[in-house]
Amino acid sequence: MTALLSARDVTMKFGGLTAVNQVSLDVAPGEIVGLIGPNGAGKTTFFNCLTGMYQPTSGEVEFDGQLLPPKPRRVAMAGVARTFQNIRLFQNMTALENVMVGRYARTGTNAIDAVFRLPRHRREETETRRIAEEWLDFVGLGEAADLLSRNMPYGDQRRLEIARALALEPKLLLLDEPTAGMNPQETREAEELITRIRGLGMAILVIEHDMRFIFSLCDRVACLVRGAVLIDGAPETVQNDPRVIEAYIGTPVDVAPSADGEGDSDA
Amino acid sequence: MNDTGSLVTLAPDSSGPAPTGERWIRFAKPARWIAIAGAVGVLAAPFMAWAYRPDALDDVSFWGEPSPLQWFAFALGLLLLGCLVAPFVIKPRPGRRPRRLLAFNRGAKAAASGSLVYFAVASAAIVLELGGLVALEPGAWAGLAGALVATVATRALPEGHDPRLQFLNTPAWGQILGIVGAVALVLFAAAYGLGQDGASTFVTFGVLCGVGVYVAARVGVMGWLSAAAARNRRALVLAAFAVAFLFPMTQDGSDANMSIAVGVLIFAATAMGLNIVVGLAGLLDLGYIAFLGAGAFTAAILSRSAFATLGWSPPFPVVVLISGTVAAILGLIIGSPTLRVSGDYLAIVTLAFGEIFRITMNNLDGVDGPNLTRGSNGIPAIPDLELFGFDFGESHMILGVQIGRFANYYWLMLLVLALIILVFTNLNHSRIGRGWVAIREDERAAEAMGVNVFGLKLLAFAGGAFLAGIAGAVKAHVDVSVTPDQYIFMESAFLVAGIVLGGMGTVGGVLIGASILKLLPEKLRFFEDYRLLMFGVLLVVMMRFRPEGLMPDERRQLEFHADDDELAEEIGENIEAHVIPSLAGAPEPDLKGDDA
Amino acid sequence: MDLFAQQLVNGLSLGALYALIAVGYTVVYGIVQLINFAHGEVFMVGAFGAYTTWILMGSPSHLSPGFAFGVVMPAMLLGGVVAAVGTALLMERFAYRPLRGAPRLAPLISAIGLSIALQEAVRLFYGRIPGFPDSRRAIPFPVIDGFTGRSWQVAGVTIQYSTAFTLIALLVCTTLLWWFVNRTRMGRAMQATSQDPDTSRLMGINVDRAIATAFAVGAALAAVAGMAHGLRYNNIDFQMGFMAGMKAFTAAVLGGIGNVNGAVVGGLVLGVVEAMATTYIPGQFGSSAWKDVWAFALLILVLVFRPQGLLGAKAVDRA
Amino acid sequence: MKRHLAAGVSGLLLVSLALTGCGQRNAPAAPSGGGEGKKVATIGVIAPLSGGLSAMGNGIRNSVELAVRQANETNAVPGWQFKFVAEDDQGSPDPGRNAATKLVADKTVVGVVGPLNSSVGQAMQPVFESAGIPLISPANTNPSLTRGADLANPVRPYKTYFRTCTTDDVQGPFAAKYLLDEGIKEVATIHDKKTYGQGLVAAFTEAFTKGGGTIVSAETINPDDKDFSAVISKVKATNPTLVYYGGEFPQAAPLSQQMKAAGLGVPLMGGDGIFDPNYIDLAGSASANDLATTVGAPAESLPSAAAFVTAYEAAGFSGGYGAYGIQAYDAGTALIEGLKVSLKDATDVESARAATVKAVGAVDFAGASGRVAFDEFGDNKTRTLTVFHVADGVWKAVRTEDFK
Repeated sequence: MTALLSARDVTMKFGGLTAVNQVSLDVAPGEIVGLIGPNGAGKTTFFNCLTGMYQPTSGEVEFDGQLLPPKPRRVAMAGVARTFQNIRLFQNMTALENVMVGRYARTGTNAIDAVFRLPRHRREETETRRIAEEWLDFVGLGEAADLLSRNMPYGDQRRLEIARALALEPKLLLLDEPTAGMNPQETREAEELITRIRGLGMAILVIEHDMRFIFSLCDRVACLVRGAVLIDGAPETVQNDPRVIEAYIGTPVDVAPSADGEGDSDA
Repeated sequence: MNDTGSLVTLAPDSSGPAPTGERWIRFAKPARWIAIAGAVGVLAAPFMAWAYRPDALDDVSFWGEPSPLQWFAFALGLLLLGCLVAPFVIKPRPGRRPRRLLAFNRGAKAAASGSLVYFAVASAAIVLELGGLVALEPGAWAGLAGALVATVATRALPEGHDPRLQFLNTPAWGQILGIVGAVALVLFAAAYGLGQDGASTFVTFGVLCGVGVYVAARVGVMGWLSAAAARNRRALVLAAFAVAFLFPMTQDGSDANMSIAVGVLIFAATAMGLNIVVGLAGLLDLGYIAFLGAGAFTAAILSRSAFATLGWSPPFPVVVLISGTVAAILGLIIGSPTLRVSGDYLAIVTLAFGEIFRITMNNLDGVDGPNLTRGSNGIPAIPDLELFGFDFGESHMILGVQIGRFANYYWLMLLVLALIILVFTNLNHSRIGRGWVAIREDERAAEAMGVNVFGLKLLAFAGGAFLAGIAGAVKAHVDVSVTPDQYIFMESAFLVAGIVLGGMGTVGGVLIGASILKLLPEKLRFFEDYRLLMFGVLLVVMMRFRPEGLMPDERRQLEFHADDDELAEEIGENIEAHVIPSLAGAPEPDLKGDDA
Repeated sequence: MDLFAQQLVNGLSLGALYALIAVGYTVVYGIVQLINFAHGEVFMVGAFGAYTTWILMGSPSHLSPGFAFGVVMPAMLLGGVVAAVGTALLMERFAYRPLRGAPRLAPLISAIGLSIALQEAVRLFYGRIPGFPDSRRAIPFPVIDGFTGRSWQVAGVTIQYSTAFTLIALLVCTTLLWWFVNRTRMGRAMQATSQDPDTSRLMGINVDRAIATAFAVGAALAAVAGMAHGLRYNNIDFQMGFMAGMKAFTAAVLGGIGNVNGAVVGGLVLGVVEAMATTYIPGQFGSSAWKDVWAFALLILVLVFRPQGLLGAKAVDRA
Repeated sequence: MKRHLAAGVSGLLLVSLALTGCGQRNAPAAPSGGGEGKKVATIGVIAPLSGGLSAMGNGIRNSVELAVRQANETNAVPGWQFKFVAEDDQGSPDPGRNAATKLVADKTVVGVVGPLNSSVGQAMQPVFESAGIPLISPANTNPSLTRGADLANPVRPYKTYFRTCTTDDVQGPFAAKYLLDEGIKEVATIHDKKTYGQGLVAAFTEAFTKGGGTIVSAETINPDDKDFSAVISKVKATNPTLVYYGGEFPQAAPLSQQMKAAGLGVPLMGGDGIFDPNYIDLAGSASANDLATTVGAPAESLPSAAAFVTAYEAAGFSGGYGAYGIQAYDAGTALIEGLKVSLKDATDVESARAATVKAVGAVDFAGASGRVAFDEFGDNKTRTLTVFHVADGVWKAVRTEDFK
């Protein structure tokens, strides 16, 4: 099986601090991979390296057989879409407009088309609107199309962000804590939504703290601790690995001295 | 801060009756009669002399023969009286719910206080011009007293219901007629106002216009008009351009106002180009005047002026394209740092670029550099344009009206402005416009969504610069001479201020801002020495209290009030309200509560 | 070689003036990420404050050196500092503080407005005070006997007293500033605020006061620069702040905005570059008419290729 | 208290009633003043009445108004009454052009004096040309305004434009001649790159080198500069015996002061742009022995100028007549002299405009600054110039001569 996404020895250093240390990770087409790890383990930094928001200090990322350049736009155009841990919607746009922005990379109207209202503009504009409405329906926000995104409830904003990412028609979707801050009801809905996205054949890489969510949903789970992959395997394996539990709960007091000095200094 | 002032919400707010009204409401009946008495005073005043000598205002020293300004006061009085008497005349048909189309009480209040302001300003003008209270004649006193009585008395009237005129199903021709009528009124006001030489007459007339708009808004006419305008955009645009096109016809062959009008149009066109950069792409450019200058210098160098340094003068359409292109190339150069630099830094880079442009134009004089611009002498004696046999320098008779040199250029500039507005709105309502909004909102998220951030920023710079370059090419011929000292930082600051004043990202706002900034100094010359001071203070005050401008773009307004959730709700509702009627075809009559 | 040395002295002297103003930009930017565009006007107000003090002292002239150096000049300096600091604090309180949460466009436009308004206010109203000279044109700065126009000759190089004054002032001011920022409670509060205002507030730091202090410190240095300007060029006018402010800002960016040492280095480098460009760029482009172009081109190049400045400072990626 | 107020208000009402003139609108307004039955011709002024140049602008305005008043008093053109109108150009082309169109639109305007700046003059020349109304500038010194682009083959671009001042190409050579006569052969030039300064230095350089002098160094400064040390060091290295400066006193004074402080102890010479008492104030003791050329003879030595000064002071204007007051007064007088011919038999102003332009071109009279007559380009034929130097803190005349 050839991997859709393949990160090789990705390392990210900020000054003296190594946030991501030689992480290698593969995602196969149609696979859901969970990325877990305690706070400050470097999960989001790793995401940022994948999507070109950071230029990794070393290592490379291959997607669909091509090396990904460290340019967020090129990554997006290659077919990788993402959501953000702290929702980054276009606050003062309506839900529909947000999703339409997601179509940007898939349309080609240029300034001349737009100024003179040439056929391409008209065609793409209608199409963009139609597709955006479809994705809104898909995530269950069809009724909220004309709401300003800043006025929407928190859970809806998360779903809107996913719809915006989906509008890009990605092959790989990166979700950064899609259920953070949600109540159990919303979490269940999100879970259901992600299952339906998988039904579309998209691969998903998801960061999450909700273990129930991860272990019920993912095909594979990788655990990141202090910037390095601790374990990468089937959910059951990871779930029962003592090191994972230790990483989350902490080392028993009597063994402590071995691991000190490398505290969670990054945030 | 919550009265948004946008077109759609100009209709009276839905807050209940004012507390004072509540307290005095039991005196409503007698108050109405007292107010009517006041209105009669206002109506009588125009037939009396206001001033002792003729030099104040437009000669208000006659008995029985009102001057135009006095007739306007009479009209205000009629409005006031009408609002007061209307409830006696208009009775709901038995068995039907009252239609409550107009809010007459609110209108009466507005008309009364408006009259008071009008008479106060007029009296103040007389007193200032003739020196002393003695100069006031009984007419002025009668008007003041009547308006004061009416103002006090109308306070006791209940606030009443919201006007519902805007939800009335008016036939399309009626709406268009309303728009045309309103636009024609604007034409008349503009022509009349510009015709006033005296600063006091101009100010008094300006106050009248303000009062008129205010009363119309309170009564509910404005709400109807803006709803009609929103539904008939094309008619509005056509009517506005027709009126702008007809404006020179009202000037009776005089070039005096046309010269000012051309200046306003050039300024507005440039500001509109800048609005693409600032208003749409959200990049502050403090050196924008350089693009106008680049266009003007290019056109001057390529003109048939004896001072032109290249000795090559292609036909004007070609020159326009070259001017635009030169400016656009400069725009690309100045825009290229946006790849690495953003925010305040970019603003400073553009400022530095503007200075570099000015100094360079000054230096390309054959001494400190190749002789291209003749340095500080600039390029004078640029001949008038000749397009398809039409000489812009000549006067022409059109429909019996003499159309002079500046009117010719006015029409040309009008076309340029129309082009720029077209580019502006079409870009705004397209994939590109959406990209710009996304960049403004969250640049990194936009990039992660595949928006070509750098490309769109460059497009804004180059496109805006291209349009400014075109405006500059015309300006060179209007001004006859092009010198570097016309393109200083202060001019860039004025352009930014024009946008900020009117409202970033909107067409109407920029037109209003440009008119205010260019017209007022011409008409209020006595004020001249304090112009810059006021300008600076205005910028500070605007940023403090209304950073989104007089006529803001809704989205922009939200950006400036990131923490104001109430405003967001309100505007959110408005946006939905726009969308629903346009989808449903007709407005819903009971969209708003019965007696909110 | 003499010419080179002379131009070096000229450049350092001019650069020291830029540096004194640039520190104000950098301190304020470091703490609130605001380009105080009106800082050039604070410098102008400082110079007028010093001049006003001189008038209020009864326009003393033909003084003994002891009295001039011991009483008149310190008093003028103090007057300038008071005026500049007062102006800066008012600005901060009424124009900038209310805009702290607003988009970054708002304070910048407000600053431009302030800059214009301050210039115009001085132009229109200063000269109307009875006994004050017409401020619509340049005002001659007081002549200090034994100082104005005096110079040393060192190995063929002319070093004016005013040059020495500017350089010494820069040295003293930056030393005091270093001490203030690193060794006092308020200085540490400022540092904390610049790192993270919200956390600082939670830790009990009076953030408003820390920010106001940054404005005041910058203004005090600008006032010293205003005094130095008056002594050096012997005249002051309402427009003197615009170009000086622009150049000083360039200097601050050159060194790395937010970094005090950077501002000093940037100022000196800019001054020297201007002086040398006038002398050593051959041909038409070497004329003094182009030196501002070179200065601004340097600014743009630095911003594009090394946004963190020569000495490096905070990340510039702030939208 | 209340009673007082009531009394006051009713008193005011009574007074205003008493003063009421029950006129009739549309009734022919009685002309105020003593001009019964006279036709009205308007003489305009366009000058910077506000902003940084307002002192000079108001001097021009007042001086022309004085000329108009005197013409009305002496009944200069029988049957005609002159009206005076002043417009502000803010020293900038755009408002200047608006002011020009405004005046031109007035059917009674017969001629205009102004403006101060050459760049403003350039912007309004075509407006007056197409209206056929004479424009006489008291202060535009740029030669190309009257002689076109190619000064070697002069062609007059606008036949309605005249000026009473001397152009830059006269002052420069005059200064060169003076210096050569004094035996000064090595001069450095500096100018501010503005039209005036650059023109002055260019004309000076040509005449000076032709006369055998050497320009040891030619430098420029920016008008906004404060620090001239780099330029001065550069100039100093070439050891000039004098620095010739093209520009105005706000830069010239600090330049002179910084020159002396930097050890370049040679005099600075300039044109009429530095001939101002403020120059000496600003430069202080450093200005001693600095030189300036001016157009015209010194006012105290010319009886006609002295008469103007007396009349100006008696007229009670606020503010002095400024650097160009005398030329403005002469411009106003030249216009009135022309009108004496053109309006004599005219029925209305509009039809007399063409004749006025012709008549103004032909005037020849003794003005405040000396003889005033225009050559075929519209320039003043008289070219009397004076050299001044600073001694004991004031400008003192050194030499006056007619320069050919």
